[in-house]
Amino acid sequence: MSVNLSVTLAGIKMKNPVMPASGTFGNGREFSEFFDVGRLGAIVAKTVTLKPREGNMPPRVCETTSGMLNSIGLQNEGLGYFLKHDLPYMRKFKIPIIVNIAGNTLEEYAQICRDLRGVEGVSAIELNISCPNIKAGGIAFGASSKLAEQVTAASRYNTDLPLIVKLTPNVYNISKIARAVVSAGADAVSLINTLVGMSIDIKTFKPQLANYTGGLSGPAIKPVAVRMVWEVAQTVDVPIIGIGGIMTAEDAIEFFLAGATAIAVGTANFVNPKAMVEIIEGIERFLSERGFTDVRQLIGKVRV
Amino acid sequence: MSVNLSVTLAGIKMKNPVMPASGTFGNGREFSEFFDVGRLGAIVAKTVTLKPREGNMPPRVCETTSGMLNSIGLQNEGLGYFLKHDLPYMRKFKIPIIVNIAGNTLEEYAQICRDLRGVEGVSAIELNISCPNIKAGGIAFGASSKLAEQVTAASRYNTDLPLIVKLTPNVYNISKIARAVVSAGADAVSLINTLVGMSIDIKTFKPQLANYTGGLSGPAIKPVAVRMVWEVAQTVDVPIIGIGGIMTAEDAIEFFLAGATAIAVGTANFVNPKAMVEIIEGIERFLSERGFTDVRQLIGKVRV
Amino acid sequence: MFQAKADVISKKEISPGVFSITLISPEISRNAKPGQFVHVLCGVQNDKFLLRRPFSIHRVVPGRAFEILFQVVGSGTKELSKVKIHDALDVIGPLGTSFTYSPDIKSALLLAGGLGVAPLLFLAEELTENHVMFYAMLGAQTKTKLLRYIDFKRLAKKTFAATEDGSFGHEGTVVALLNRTVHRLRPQVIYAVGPGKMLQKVAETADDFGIDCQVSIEAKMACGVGACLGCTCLTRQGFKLTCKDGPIFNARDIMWGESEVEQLSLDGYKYEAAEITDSD
Amino acid sequence: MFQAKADVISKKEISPGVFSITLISPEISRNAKPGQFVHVLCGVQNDKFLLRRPFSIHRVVPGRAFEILFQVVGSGTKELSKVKIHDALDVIGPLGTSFTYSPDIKSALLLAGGLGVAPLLFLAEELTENHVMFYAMLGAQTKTKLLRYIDFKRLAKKTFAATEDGSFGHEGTVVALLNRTVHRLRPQVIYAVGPGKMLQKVAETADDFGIDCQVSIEAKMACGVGACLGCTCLTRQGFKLTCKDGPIFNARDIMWGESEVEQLSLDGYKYEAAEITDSD
Ligand SMILES: Cc1cc2nc3c(=O)[nH]c(=O)nc-3n(C[C@H](O)[C@H](O)[C@H](O)COP(=O)(O)OP(=O)(O)OC[C@H]3O[C@@H](n4cnc5c(N)ncnc54)[C@H](O)[C@@H]3O)c2cc1C
Ligand SMILES: Cc1cc2nc3c(=O)[nH]c(=O)nc-3n(C[C@H](O)[C@H](O)[C@H](O)COP(=O)(O)OP(=O)(O)OC[C@H]3O[C@@H](n4cnc5c(N)ncnc54)[C@H](O)[C@@H]3O)c2cc1C
Ligand SMILES: Cc1cc2nc3c(=O)[nH]c(=O)nc-3n(C[C@H](O)[C@H](O)[C@H](O)COP(=O)(O)O)c2cc1C
Ligand SMILES: Cc1cc2nc3c(=O)[nH]c(=O)nc-3n(C[C@H](O)[C@H](O)[C@H](O)COP(=O)(O)O)c2cc1C
Ligand code: FES
Ligand code: FES
Repeated sequence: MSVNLSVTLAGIKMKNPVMPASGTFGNGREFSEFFDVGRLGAIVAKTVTLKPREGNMPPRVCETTSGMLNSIGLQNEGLGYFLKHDLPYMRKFKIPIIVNIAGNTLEEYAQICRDLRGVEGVSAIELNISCPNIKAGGIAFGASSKLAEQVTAASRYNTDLPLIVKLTPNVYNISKIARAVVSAGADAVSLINTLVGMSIDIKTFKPQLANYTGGLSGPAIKPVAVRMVWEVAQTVDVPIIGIGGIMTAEDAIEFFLAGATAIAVGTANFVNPKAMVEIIEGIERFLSERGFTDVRQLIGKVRV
Repeated sequence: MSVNLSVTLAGIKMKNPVMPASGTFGNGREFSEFFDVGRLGAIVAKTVTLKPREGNMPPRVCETTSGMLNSIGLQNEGLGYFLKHDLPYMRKFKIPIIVNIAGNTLEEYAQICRDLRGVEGVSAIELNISCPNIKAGGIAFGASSKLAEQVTAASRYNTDLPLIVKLTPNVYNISKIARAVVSAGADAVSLINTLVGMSIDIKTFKPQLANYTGGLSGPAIKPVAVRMVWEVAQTVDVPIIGIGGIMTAEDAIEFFLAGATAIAVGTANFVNPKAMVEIIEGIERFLSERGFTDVRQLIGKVRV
Repeated sequence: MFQAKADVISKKEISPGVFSITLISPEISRNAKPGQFVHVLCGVQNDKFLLRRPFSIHRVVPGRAFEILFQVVGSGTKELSKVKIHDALDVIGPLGTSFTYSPDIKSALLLAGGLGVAPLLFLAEELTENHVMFYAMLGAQTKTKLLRYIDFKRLAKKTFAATEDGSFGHEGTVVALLNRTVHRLRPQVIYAVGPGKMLQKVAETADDFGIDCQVSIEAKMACGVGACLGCTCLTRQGFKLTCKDGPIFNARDIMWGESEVEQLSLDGYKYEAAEITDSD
Repeated sequence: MFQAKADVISKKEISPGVFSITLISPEISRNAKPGQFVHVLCGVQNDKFLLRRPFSIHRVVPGRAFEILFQVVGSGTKELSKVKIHDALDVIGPLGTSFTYSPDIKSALLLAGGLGVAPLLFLAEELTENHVMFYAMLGAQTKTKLLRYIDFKRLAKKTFAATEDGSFGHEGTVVALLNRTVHRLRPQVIYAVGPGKMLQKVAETADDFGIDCQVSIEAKMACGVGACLGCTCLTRQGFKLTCKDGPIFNARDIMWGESEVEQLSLDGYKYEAAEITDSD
C-alpha cells in the first residue's frame, strides 16, 4: 500500500515532513556527499545574520550524557555572502529552502526580511529568536512574549514570505510565546531550539566550552521538546515543526502525535549523516505497517 | 592523607555534602535495608503538604533516554501524619533532617512553617516552590520572582529554622529567582527540580504518563543543572545544594566546581540504592588522589 | 530485601524471545516467596542508564539460586537477554507481597496467560510441597508460546491448555476455557497472572462464582522498594504501591479498567488504525 | 568522503591501552592521504548516543583496508577497544587535509609525541615510496609507551627516541632532543604530531631555524565534515575548521596558546592542587 508523506506547511509544499534543523547541516554541501539532499522535504539554512559573525572561541562543542553542548555563536559570513554563494548552491536541490535568520535588534531582522524580498528560491523565513536583544539588556527575543511579538511583527511587516518562528525552550510558558508570535503574524512555529547547559571537565577544572555555557541538544532533550510541541499544539492553530533529539523514525512519530506537522533533525546528522533519509524511510514503513495511508493521520493524534 | 568532607550549610553541620533529593528516598525506611542511612550528610524528606494528597493517576513514571519522567503529584499523608510517624523514625538516623514542604497558597506554606516550630529534630525547611499557586492562576511559585519572593518571605516570617528554597529550572532567568528568594530571607537554595517533559507511546498513541506531562530527571538534565548552579553561584552569596542527574562522584564534583556546597542525589537512588554511599566514597578518593584535604577546596573552583 | 551481585549460572532461550536465567543468591532464594519479584539492573554494565526492571521469581534452588523467566519486549529485556554465564547481575529482592493461602486449603487453580507462568511455577512447586491439590490452566496465542506446560503437568492434578489458534489444547482464550470449566473444578482460590485485560475477566468470573482470586499486577516501577510512589495501582482502598503492597493483590480490591492496566497489558498493543480518522 | 560499514579484520593491543584496528574499506583506503582522518562511530551498536570520534589514518593496505591506532582515554575509545574481528564499524572518511611537500623535497623530519605516530607512520611509508629521505623522532614518557619505533627505524634514515624517564633512547622530552639536534639534521620540513604544548614548542624551534613545519591539530568535533562549525582552530587567518581546513596546518598559521590547544592536549591533565586555594 502506498502512503502519502507530503505535507503543506505554511503554504510550503513538502514531499515529506523531514528537514534538517538549522545549523546542523551547513547548507547541504557536505551532506550531499552522503545522500541525495533532494530527497528531503525541505532544506533549512544555517542562521544568517546581516553582517558576518566570527562566532565563539573554541572549544565549541562537547558531549554530555545522551546529548551535546554547542556554542558556535552564530558564526556565518553574513547575508551578502549567503545570497551570493550559498543560496544559489542550495537551489540545485530543487526542494523548498527555508532561510533561518537572526539579528541583534528588531531592525536587523526587518532588514534581512527586506533583503530577502523577491530573492529566487527562498520558500520561507525562519526567525531564530533565541539570541539576545542587545537593546533590551541582552534578554533573548524568544524569552519574552513582548519581544517575541515585536520581532515577529517587524519581520512580518517586511516580508510576504511564509514566516516560521523558532522558539527557545528556556522559558516557563512556551504557549504564551507561541500565542504572541502567532498573533503577530507567524505562519508556523518551530520548536525547540537548545536548552542552555554547561559541562565542567573535572580533570582540568575548566568548562568544556570556551563560552562556558552552550546549547544542549540530542536525545536528552526530547521529552522537553515533545512536551512543548504538545502544549503549543493545544494553543495555536498554525503548523508546528517539531525539533529536539530526533534520532529515529520512532522519535519523529512521537512528535507527529504530539502535534507537529513536520520535523527537523539536528544532532542526529552528526552521528549518522544519513539519519534523515533513514527517518523518511522509517516513517513510511511505520505508516504502511500500521495501515495508515497518510502521515497527516498521525498529526496531533496523541490519545489524551 | 585524611580528607575533610564536612560542610556547613545554612548553619546545618553535615559530616559530608551528600543527601537524597526529596521524593526519591521516601523517608529513608526502604533504603535503610541497603545501607546505613546514618552515613549520609543529611536526610531530606519527601515533600509534605498540610493536608494529605492522593497524587496523580498511574502510570506515574516512565523511562526516557538517560532520564525518567515522573508525575507522582506530591502524594503524601499530610503534615500531621508526617510529624507523628515519619519524623520520629527519621530521627533515629542521627543526621540532620531537612523537611521539604509545599502548598497551594502562601498561607499553606506559612502554616506548615508554624506547625514545624519547635519540633524536635527538624534541622531545616526546604520549600518546594515548583508547584502551582492556585490563587495566582496556577503559575508555579518558582516561575515568577514575585511569587517566589512572597512564598519565601511568608515562610521566613513563620520560622526560625534555616530556610532552603528549591528552585524550578523551567524558567528563563534562574538567577533572578534566586536573587528574589535570597532577598526574602532564604539561607540556601537548592536546584534543580525537574524539567517538564512528555513522552508518547507510539504503539498505543497514549502519553506514557496518565498526567500527560511530568518531571524529567536523571543524567539527561545534568548540563542544565550544572549551568543553573553556576549561574546562581555567580549571583547570590548563600550556599547551594546542587541537584540534577548526579549518578557518580565525578558528577558530584562537577557540581562542587560549579559552586555547590552540597549535592542531592535523586534518580540514581532507583538505579543503585547504594549510589549515595558510593558517591561519598568516590568524593573522598578523588580528593585524596588529587592531593586535596578538604571538599570545600572544590566549591566554585571552576576555572573560568 | 537484599542487593546482590548475582552470578548467572544458566541461561536458556526456552521459546523464541523467551529466556530463563538462573542467578546465584543465597539470601534472595532463601527468603523468596511465590509471587514476589526481583528488581534487576539489566545488562552487566549499566552505563546506558536504564532503570531496573521487575521480574517475578520463577523458581528457586532453595538457599542457593533463583530463576527468572522473561520475554524480550524492549531495551531492558534485550540487554538482559545478552548476559552470559558467569556474568554478575545487580539484583534487588525478594520484593513485594506473595500469594497467600489458608493452612486448610483444599484446592486451587493456577491460571496463567503467556508469561504469567513465571510466578505461578514457583507457587505450583510450593503447593506441591505442601500437598495442596491444584489445577493449572495455561493460555497462549499459539503452541510455541505456551510455556512450562510439562512442568505444570508434572505438578498439577490436571493441567489445561488453551491456544487462541487451537494449535494445542483447547481453541480459544484461557478465559473462555475457565468459564467453561470453573463450575466443574470448583477451586477454593484462583491465582491468576497475565495481561491486565485477562485478569479483569478472570476476576469477574471468580466473583460470579464466589471464588477467592489473587492476581499479580504489573506497573512501571522506578525504585521497586516503595520509596518513589511511582508504581501506584488503584484499589478500592485508594492508591496502593504495586511494588510493596503488591504485586499480589486480592482481585476484588483492584479497580479494573483504570489506565495503568490497559496501558501495561503486554498484549494491549494491537493498534486499530480505524480508531484514528484523517482530519486533514 | 565516504560513509562505510567497515569490517574489522585485525585488532591488536600493541601496548597497554593502545590498540590498532584494521578496517576494510576500498573507498577510504584508495583515497586516503597521510594526515587525513576517519570519523568513527565507536562501538557496534550506538544506542548509547556517542558522537563519532576522529582518528588519524595510521596505515593503508592500498585499495583495500586501513588501520587506526588509538589510546583508550574515555568512553568512545573504550567502546572502540571492545570491537571484535568481523564486527562492522560505521566510518566516515577520508576527511580533512593532508601533509604536503614539494616534489623536489630533499629531507624531512617526522616528529611524534606519544600517539602522534598515528598519522606519521602513513606519511613515513609514503615518503619512503617517493624516495624522500627523512628522520624520525619519537617521544614518550617511558619505553613501553614508545610506539612504532621499529617501523620508523625500518623506514627512516635515522630514528631518534626520547623518553622522559630515560628508559629508552635519550632522556628527556622529544622537544629537548629536537633542540639539541635540529642544527645538525637540518630538515627542510618538520611534520609534527602530538600534544598541543609540544607542537607549540616544535613550532617555535622550526621558526627559529626557518624550517617549514606542518602540524596535526586536535579539536573536539561533532560532524567531522565541515557542517557544524564546532571544531574551529584559531589561526592568523581567523577561525578555521580543524576537520576541513585541517587537521594539518602550517605551524606558522596557528595562534598557539589559545584555549582549545591547552584543553585538548592529552597530557595537559596533570592537575596541580596548589593552584587552588581554600577559600572557605
Ligand atoms: C511485579 C512484576 C513482575 C514481572 N514479572 C515478569 C516476568 O516474570 N517475566 C517477564 O517477562 N516480565 C515480567 N514483568 C514485566 C517486565 O518487567 C517488563 O516486560 C519489562 O520491564 C520490560 O522492560 P523493557 O526495557 O524490555 O521494555 P521497555 O522498553 O521498558 O518497554 C517495552 C514494553 O513493555 C512495557 N513495560 C515496560 N515496563 C513494564 C512493566 N514494569 N510492567 C509491564 N509492562 C512493562 C512497556 O509499556 C512497553 O510497551 C513483570 C512486571 C512486574 C511489575
Ligand atoms: C584529527 C584528529 C585525529 C586524531 N587521531 C587520533 C589517533 O590517531 N589516535 C588517538 O588515539 N587519538 C586520536 N585523536 C584523539 C581522539 O579523537 C580522542 O582521543 C578521542 O576522541 C577521545 O574519545 P573518548 O570518547 O575516548 O574520550 P572522551 O570521553 O571524549 O574524552 C576523554 C578525554 O579525551 C579528550 N578528547 C576527547 N575528544 C578529543 C579530541 N577530538 N581530540 C583530542 N582530545 C580529545 C577529552 O578532552 C577528554 O579529556 C585524534 C583527534 C583528532 C581531532
Ligand atoms: C552544532 C549546532 C549548531 C546549531 N546552530 C543553530 C543555528 O545556527 N540556528 C538555529 O536556529 N539553531 C541552531 N541549532 C539548534 C538546532 O537547530 C536544533 O534546534 C537543536 O539542536 C535541537 O535539535 P536536535 O536535538 O535534533 O539537535 C544548532 C544546534 C547544534 C547542535
Ligand atoms: C520520582 C520522583 C519524585 C520526586 N518527588 C519530589 C518531591 O516530592 N519534592 C521535590 O522537591 N522534588 C521531588 N523530585 C525531584 C528531585 O528531588 C530532584 O530535584 C530531581 O529529580 C532532579 O534530580 P535527579 O536528576 O538526581 O533525580 C522527585 C523526583 C523524582 C524522580
Ligand atoms: S516503584 Fe517506587 S514505590 Fe513502587
Ligand atoms: S566538526 Fe563539524 S565543522 Fe568540524
